[in-house]
Amino acid sequence: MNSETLIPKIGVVTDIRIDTPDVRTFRVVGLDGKKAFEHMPGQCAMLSMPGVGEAMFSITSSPTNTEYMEFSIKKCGCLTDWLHAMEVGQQITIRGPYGNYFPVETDLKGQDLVFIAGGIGLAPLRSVINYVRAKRGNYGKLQVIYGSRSKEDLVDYQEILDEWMADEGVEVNLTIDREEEGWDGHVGFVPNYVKELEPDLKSKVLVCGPPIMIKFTLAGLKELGFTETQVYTTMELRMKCGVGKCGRCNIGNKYVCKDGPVFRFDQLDELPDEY
Amino acid sequence: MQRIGVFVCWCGSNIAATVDVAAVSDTLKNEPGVVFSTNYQYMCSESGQNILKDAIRDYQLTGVVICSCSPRMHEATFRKAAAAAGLNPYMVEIANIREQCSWIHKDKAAGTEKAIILGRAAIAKVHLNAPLTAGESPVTKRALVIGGGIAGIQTALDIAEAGFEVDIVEKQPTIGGKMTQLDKTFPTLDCAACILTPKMVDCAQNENISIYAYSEVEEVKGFVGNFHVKIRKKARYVDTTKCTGCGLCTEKCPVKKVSNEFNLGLDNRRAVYIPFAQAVPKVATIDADHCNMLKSGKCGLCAKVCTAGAIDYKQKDEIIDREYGAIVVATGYQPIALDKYDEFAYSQSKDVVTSLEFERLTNAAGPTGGTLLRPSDGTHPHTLVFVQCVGSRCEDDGRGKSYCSKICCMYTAKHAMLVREKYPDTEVYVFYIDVRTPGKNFDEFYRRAVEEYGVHYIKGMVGKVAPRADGKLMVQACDLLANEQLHIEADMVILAAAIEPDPSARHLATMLTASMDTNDFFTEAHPKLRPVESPTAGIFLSGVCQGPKDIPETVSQASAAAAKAIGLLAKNKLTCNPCVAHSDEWMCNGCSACEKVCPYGAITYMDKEFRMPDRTTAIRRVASVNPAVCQGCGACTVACPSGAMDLDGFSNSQIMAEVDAICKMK
Amino acid sequence: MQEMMIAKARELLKSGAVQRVLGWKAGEFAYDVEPAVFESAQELEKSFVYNDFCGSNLSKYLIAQSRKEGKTLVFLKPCDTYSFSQLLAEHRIVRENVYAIGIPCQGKTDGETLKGKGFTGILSAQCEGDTFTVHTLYGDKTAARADVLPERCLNCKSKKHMIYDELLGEDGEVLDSHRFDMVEKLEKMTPDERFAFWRGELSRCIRCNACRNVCPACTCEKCVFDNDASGIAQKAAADSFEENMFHIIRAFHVAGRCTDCGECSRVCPQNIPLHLLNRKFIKDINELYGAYQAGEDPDAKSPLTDYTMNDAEPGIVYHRGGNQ
Amino acid sequence: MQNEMTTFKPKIVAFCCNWCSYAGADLAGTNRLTYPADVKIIRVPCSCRVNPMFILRAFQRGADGVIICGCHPGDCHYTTGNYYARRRMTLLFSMLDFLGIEKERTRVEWVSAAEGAKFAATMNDFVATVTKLGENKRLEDLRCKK
Amino acid sequence: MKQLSLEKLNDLFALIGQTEALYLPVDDAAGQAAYRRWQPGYTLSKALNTVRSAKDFFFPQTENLVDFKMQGKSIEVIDPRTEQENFVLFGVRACDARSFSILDKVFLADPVDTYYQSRREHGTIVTLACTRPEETCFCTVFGIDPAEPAGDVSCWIEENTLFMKANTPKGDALLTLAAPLLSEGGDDAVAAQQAATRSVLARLPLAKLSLDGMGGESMLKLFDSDKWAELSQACIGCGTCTFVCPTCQCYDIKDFNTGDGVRRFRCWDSCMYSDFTRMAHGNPRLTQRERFRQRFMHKLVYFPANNHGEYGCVGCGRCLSKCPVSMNIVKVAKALEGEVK
Repeated sequence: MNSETLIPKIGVVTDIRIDTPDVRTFRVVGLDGKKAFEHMPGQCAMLSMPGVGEAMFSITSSPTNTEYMEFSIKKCGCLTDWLHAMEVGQQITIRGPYGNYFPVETDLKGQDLVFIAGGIGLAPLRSVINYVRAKRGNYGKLQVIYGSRSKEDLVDYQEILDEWMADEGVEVNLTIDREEEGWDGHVGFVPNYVKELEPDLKSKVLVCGPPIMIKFTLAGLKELGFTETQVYTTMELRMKCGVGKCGRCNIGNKYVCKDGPVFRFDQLDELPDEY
Repeated sequence: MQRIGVFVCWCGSNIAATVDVAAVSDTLKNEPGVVFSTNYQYMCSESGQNILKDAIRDYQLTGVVICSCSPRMHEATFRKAAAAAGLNPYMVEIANIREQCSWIHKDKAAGTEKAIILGRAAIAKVHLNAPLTAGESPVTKRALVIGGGIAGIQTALDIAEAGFEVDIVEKQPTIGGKMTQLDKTFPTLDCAACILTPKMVDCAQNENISIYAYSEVEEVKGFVGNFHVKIRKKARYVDTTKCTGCGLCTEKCPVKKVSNEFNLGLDNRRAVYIPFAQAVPKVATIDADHCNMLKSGKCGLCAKVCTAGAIDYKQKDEIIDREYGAIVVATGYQPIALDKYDEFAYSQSKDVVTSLEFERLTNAAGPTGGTLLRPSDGTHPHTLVFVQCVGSRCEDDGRGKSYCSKICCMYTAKHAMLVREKYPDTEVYVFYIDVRTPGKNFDEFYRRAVEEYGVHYIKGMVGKVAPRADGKLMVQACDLLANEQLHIEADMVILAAAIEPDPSARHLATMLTASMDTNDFFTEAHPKLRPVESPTAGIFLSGVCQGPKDIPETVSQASAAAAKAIGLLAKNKLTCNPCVAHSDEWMCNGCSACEKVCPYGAITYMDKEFRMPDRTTAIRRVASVNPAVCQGCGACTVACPSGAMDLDGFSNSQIMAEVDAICKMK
Repeated sequence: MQEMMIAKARELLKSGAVQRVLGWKAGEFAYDVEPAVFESAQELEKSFVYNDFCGSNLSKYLIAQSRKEGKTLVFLKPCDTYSFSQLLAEHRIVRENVYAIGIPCQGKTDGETLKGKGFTGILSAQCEGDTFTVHTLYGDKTAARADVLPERCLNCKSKKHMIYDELLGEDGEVLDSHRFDMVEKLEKMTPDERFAFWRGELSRCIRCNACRNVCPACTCEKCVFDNDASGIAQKAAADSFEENMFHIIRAFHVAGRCTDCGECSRVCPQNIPLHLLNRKFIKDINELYGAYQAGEDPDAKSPLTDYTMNDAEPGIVYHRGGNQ
Repeated sequence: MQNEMTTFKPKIVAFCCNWCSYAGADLAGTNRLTYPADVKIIRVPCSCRVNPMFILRAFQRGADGVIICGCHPGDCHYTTGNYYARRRMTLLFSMLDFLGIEKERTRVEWVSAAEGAKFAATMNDFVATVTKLGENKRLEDLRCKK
Repeated sequence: MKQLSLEKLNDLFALIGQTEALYLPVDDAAGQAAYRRWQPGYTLSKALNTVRSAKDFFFPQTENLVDFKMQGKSIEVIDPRTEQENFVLFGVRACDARSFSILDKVFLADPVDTYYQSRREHGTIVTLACTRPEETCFCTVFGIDPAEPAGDVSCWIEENTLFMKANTPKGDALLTLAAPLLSEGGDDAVAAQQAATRSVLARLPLAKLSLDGMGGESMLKLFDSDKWAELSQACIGCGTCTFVCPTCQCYDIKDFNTGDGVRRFRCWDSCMYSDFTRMAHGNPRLTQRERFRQRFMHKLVYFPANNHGEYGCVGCGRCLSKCPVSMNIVKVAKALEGEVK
């Protein structure tokens, strides 16, 4: 952990990939050209452009990537507008890593894993998926259920096609909300697709996406016979400090930035419904 | 983040001599967001504009800053060029480094530093610019001419001739204006009525022209292309559709001692009257201030004699709503009041008259039937003294005007000449400061008065006119050329009173949001290049309301104003100014402060249903700006405490960014 | 009076003429009366109170309450009616949903004022006639009523209700107050003295926003100081400039709208005499543009949305008042 | 001290309405009437566009004087804008004075499009006045000072 | 126990003030107490407590965190801190003294807030025992003894004498510095004063305030209580309670563009403010009810849940006197009492 936790480091943007009309993935390294810091899958970092804003983003790249970090960022405000407008070579500030992470080395180890994501919700899961793929032997079957509004809104589509789908023991199920030309895959909302696919009840499930999707997916999983202790998600709330001190991102007595962002649903049940 | 291009113009040596243009473009290159910066000899030239266009395309510029002359000069040029290259024209900002920098500073270092700061301010602003699209508004294909004198008549006829509808609003019962009161006109000496009345009749007969006589403009709303005007048609107590203008009522009316304004009070009329024989519309008008029937309900004689049954004592003022695309102001003038000129004894003696009164005294339709008689005793005057520049070209003494009234020299020459011609037994003296005759055949005319007709022109001012008990007027004057005091025993003294804008013009200017100068003459958009347009779009100026003029000049300006109005009416759509206010409905309190300060009535309030963040619905009162009506002054933006109201193109954040850039320490 | 008010409220609730009552509720101590909404007779019986500590101006709560279904009964003291009237003029309150009862006021004190006068450890307080008896941990003390009233009540501008549906008790008159005396005194100081005075006062500001949030004129959906897009948003005064900025802009935004209810100064935890800023504007407006008091005449044009051709030039500031 | 006074270059922000005063400033330029480079003009559509926030902002950022120029009362391009500006600025300036801030640092002048000479003279005078007052200390934001 | 005649109090201040910055409560223009840096002529306020709490000295209302300079695409990060000077905080009451330990649990928890830490390390706290507690005091509810205040040095003022007792090495150092002015003795006088004060404490109206049932166990029950709507209805959403509170520690981080760079600073924030949790796409605490609930849940439930039952309140009573609408933690606690029983 950075001892001067509120003083950021400089990050240099070395690559910008246009994922969807409103999502770009930024590759960031430190001033020395190396990774700014190490992290675990599911952890976040505070990115900022001084004078524009600072916000928490989940680190999209896998910790197993030793060269750089990646952030998939959706355009939705002042700072993200600015980030989307910048060019390669731009310096930004970065601090972290913050928060907890998916228990990839404990509870999830040796398990079959189901990843359910909607839209930009794939960003935090991508880190886990690639981590697990890199340490393939430690885990059982992998199933990715991913949906978006349309084909062009699928984040990391190329990587999904070229790498994940090519992997053995990885099942990838894609869906889009509405029929469209050039799409012969599944059409429909993610929660329904999950019910159709009936994932293996032994699996651990990692869910991330818009709140409404999470809500219905969880209900669907329960219908299928999953328990809340099997399902993990990652949260996002207004954050400023990233270290559990500024006081705004709490759900009950837990700070999302410090005690989260990864929660198991049975943990959330013990907390007030305030998200 | 914008991609900004900076273009620094040398303006030949106009800028480059006191501003190091290369240093400016080099320094500004390092400003955030600037991806291209250059300098060029003449940015406004075709090749300069090409540099701009090429850079916009090559560097995918999203914003442009031009450091050059005043935006009042070439903002439109560069906006057009940017648009041609595919950039929204409102993404262009000008840093004025000529008029407000290179031309006023001599020190090159200081000039360069300031130019850089001005450039930075423009860059800071452009960062916050957003593409604006000019809206369009339709044009009502009808013009309003305010004032039915020769100026208004000519303008109306020209517009009507071009095929557009025109309304003339005239506050008197008839159109015709001052010219109807004139006898002959200089320098040709043709009779005013003979040349004017046919035009008046043309107006009445032209299908495109509606005359609202005895009417006044009550309210003007709207904007160029879309004026909404309320016209108050004053009650005449005569049904104009029935009145044949036979004049029987005016003969039978028992109220005989009403001062006749057409003859400037030199004789009387009845309480029901037709101003003069050729009046248009030729209908009677009842003067409510004097009519017995209207005052006390006792009389009704006119109604009894009117065979057409046109008299209507119950008539009320009528408000007419009309829409116009263009408005021409032709409110004309009046001679100044002379009650402060005691030295000329105007108030003491009936035989001291103004030139306009003199016109009536020599007019065949006037109170004396055209025979020149002294108003006091009806005798034939033998010695006439004309005094020029009464109230014109005078020091600021609180009673006169600083300007030259322009027409007095010529009409005085005309009067003097006509008197001498008709009454060779008279002696005519003209006292003048200068005789100004700069017009076609004007000087010749004046010389004829002096040389052919023997009018005594004396350079000098009349100091005092003293009425004597025997009716003579003792005129004390000095002859500046002979350097001697003169004492003239005169029968009549004629004062060339200065002319001033009609008093109704001031109020009208406020309604029209047209500006006036300190003398209450309407200001033109440009004194040389746009002389018949007011700075307010859609308002045109015709005749003396803009400045003193004689008839030929008035008529030519009237036609010019008509041409401008026609040019406007010929368009189907007008492009609106996109720099208008807009309200953020989520922040609006509905307090109405903005509505109260809007001079155009562009802001309205409505109750609108909102889907609140907590998923309930709420009805909130919020402001909404009509972008076609808003002129972009910004009064509302400051009246609004929450900052919900902001102005496109001059937003709070843009102005503050400029402030920041200007005040920046480095 | 309290009994009359409860009886009236009970009656109107019972008849269904109103759905709720906006009034004051007794607290822990004598003085910590809080504004409250009552929806039943039981609630009224239990804790409705009207006493010498009911200083808070209820009119601002009507912005929210009047948007609810049904009618709200509100009790308004004379100075509260000014705010109510001004809020109506600004279309912030739905008039049809309010039943306003005017109630008399002899001046209201509060815990802070008592403490400022040296009463500490207050256990209870009663007022009989013109004498306040305060029971404290350290013995009983008495004081004349006038000695424990805050400035705003000592300089009360009016005991007349500007607007109401019904009046309990007698209506009073607009008073000849000395409310501008302190402003005048400051005007007579040298600029240096004034600067020192205001620095001393405003430097205590903790930017808690109590003055703004309690102010019945500060009802913006989103205050410029909370709006990052406004360019002047600030949460804390990071520099003495920001202390000045906040108070100047706030005073300016309520200029011509401030009813001089004095709530800003009452709630300021640092006892900054904020009302002086508002009164300066009121005084200037009165002197330059003719007497005007917001909340008095709902049809009068607010001086800042009005003008005359012959208004004083801004240069008048160089010549009038104060030392050079 | 004497030396400091003479080397002090005040920062002046001038808000000029587009129709009269900005044109008046242009005319001053056209006629080559000089005034100190310390004056920087910000073009606004009308004097009524000038928000008190802008004036305070200028002082915060280090301006030593702020002047607002508009059309003469009665000549506003928008008819009434400068009437509102006149009231707003009168009250604002009075408030600044009330807080003990030097009143000479703020000014309103009406300058028509024809008054290039007046514009230059006004700026010269204002710069001289502010120079005499020295640096703005009472309404400064130390964070914006070097 | 050391003692000093009050006549020599100024000498003591001068002595300390010579070597370190000394802050003490003095009366301000409005007659209320505020901490000021001592200078000759300042006298110790007689007020029970300051309006602003002593937390300012460790967690100031605004604080510069980091400066940035930008040039083209590069950013330079500058730590603006200079060496923290030693300072002495004199006259802190027992409640505020306790607040530091509460703040420590936040700021000194991993990762340590070095800004706060540095100030804590450089500050010496001299507390002063209370003798005339007010009706708003309820520190005893939290086990605080205002007659025996914590701190590096504890003081008592009785009649014309100041009694001082060092509790920590920092306190020892201060008393060593002051040794030339001090003499031994005073235990009896202090004990007598303590007895008198404690008898008043027992009579305080809020002495019996019960917080039974508060804490983590009741989180959901209290959170879902329907009392919050009524409790919060008068709340005007200002930050007075938070800003005068010695334990409120929420902050915001903001950037200020100085024209020459960006200064990132933190400043106190209030969970009572509507924008506290506002995000680009919504706000989880939409109405004042949720915001109000957060503040009191934090003090009475969340904080104890995370800190072995210790409440985030010290009973100083500031919010009781200062709330514009007289709503406060005591009213809340009393209203919620029934919910957990």
